[in-house]
Amino acid sequence: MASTIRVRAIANGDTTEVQALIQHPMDSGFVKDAQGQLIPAHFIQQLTFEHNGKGVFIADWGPAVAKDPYVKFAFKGAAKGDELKISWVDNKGASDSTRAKIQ
Amino acid sequence: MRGRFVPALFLALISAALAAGVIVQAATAGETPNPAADAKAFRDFYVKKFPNVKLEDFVNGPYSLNEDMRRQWQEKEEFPPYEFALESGKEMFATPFKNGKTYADCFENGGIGVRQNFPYFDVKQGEVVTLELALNRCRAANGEAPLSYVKDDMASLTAYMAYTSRGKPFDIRIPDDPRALAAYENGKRYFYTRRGQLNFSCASCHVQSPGERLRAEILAPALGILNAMPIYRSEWAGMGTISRRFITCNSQTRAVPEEAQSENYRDLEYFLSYVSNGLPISGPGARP
Amino acid sequence: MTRVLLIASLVIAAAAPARAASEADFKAAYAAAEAAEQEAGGLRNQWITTETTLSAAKTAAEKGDFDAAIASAKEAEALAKASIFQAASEKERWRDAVIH
Amino acid sequence: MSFSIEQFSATRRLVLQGAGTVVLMSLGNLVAPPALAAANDNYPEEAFKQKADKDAIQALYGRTAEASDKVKLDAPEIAENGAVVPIAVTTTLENVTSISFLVSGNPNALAASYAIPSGTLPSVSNRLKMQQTSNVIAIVEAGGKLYSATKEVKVTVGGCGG
Repeated sequence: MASTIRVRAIANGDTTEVQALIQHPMDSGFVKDAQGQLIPAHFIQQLTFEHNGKGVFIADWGPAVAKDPYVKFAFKGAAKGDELKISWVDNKGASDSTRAKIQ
Repeated sequence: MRGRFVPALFLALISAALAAGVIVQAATAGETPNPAADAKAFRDFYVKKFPNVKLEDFVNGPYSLNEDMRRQWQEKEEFPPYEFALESGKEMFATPFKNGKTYADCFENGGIGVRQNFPYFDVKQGEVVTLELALNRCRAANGEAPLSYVKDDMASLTAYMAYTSRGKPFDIRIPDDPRALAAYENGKRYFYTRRGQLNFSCASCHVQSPGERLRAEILAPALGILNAMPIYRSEWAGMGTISRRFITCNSQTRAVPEEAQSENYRDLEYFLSYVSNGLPISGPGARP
Repeated sequence: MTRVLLIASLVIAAAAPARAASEADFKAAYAAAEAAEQEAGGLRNQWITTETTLSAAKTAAEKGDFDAAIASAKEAEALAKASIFQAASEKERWRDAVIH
Repeated sequence: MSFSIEQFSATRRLVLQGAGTVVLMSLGNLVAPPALAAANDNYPEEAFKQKADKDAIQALYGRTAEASDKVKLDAPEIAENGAVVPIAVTTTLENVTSISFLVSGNPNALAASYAIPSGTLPSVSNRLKMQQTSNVIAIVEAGGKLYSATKEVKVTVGGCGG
């Protein structure tokens, strides 16, 4: 199935700006559904960005991160054409990952 | 002195006529409907009320009227939440029906860059046809079950079609057909009619108090209010079609909403789109 | 003496059917409210509050609390009538709000 | 900023067409490879369980933070919607190793915590959920010390409540 991770990585000079949007409900466990039942907590706990096998950005997330989460950061030491590996794992043990070429 | 009597007399006459059940509709309707004049007056009203908002910026609704909200919108637009709907819409649009045809076969120019012409008045059917109605009619014509007007699939399709029309100005036509004029007028009537226990009309919020706060939200101007449709609303944490928006707006005033794509809703969309002619399509949009 | 008997019988007459009559009263009040809401429906101008009040009346009646049920039914009828009045008055008044 | 259509749709095309721009090769649902499992071990479970922001900071970093104007916290005055509140932080402090965001008014204060390896710039943007009007706190760990910035964000529902 298509990846749940959308990434945009753009290099200008030595700095690469990375934006990611991930398709995930990020249920906090505090919200009730239409029938008044609590929707169980279901959220991404860890999101990792790796370049050449080295972690460049690791996010530890709680249930307060918005649905379809977005994050933006920048790092040095990569060049156009390099590859970024992005992966996440959630509190139910589900996971997904993808690779993106830096533009 | 004489002048004062005439209106009193006139009023007595009118109420008498009404009481006698004589339809005085035409007489009190005043001038015959003139959509072009309406559209001009509509646009001038907002340009005068918000002199420092550029005309095409009205399509950004609340974000054209409040700086704090605009910054939050610009941040969302960096990587907008409707991205997923847009992609699934593009995929759905290209996926052939069981009979091999696709949506492209139902629309001129393959459905690409045509959103700004909807809704249009279908002279054969004698009714306003909106993009959502056309999509479901296309499905029916190809033996497929219709999509819900308020659920994600329809919103994904209209999101993709809107995206292909981004920047194109609304181009809504009223053909020389009394039924088209009547549909336009009906939409206008609906827009200005108060309803619900809170006794609001669409105009109460979007004409009398755009830019005002409604708790967390800023009311959007009616000019260009449909240009960004369909919208991803943080409130719904999901996509919403024009049908879904009209239904929720009605329930906000505690009026029982009509069924999606009812005649009133389609005429309302016809009126709102016509008076926004010339403003660019900016859908799909992100809203609070 | 006869006057006393008369008053006594009146009181008994009034009290006895009170239990049964309120069910019938509820049905009548509810029917009136529903008719008014139907009429509002014909004008495509119903209110959500009317419908919630009508269902409150029904649930109260199901619980046997006919006093509350009748009160809600009457309120629902008033709401429905108000929405009918709103539709009638707005029939022409909407023109006053039009941007010229 | 005027609404410039060209620049606007250019960025969208960037994502959408993907031809020669961002090539997305999905590895699908990986069964948690070892690298992932390892990363999961140091997930600060305790810190995310804390109710109050002070306790969460203590659990996460083992010390308290001092306010510093070198930490620039960007958050809206009134959130357009508590479900999606754009919050960002940037700092001029040197050798930053970690950045965290806390929302005091949420059931659990700690919202997100980011490891900033050397070579990564000390600035993060993200979108958080806020239950009610509350202080948002950004924490920056730099050179072994903790610095913070705080801003109140008003949160309420929208609409006239049908």
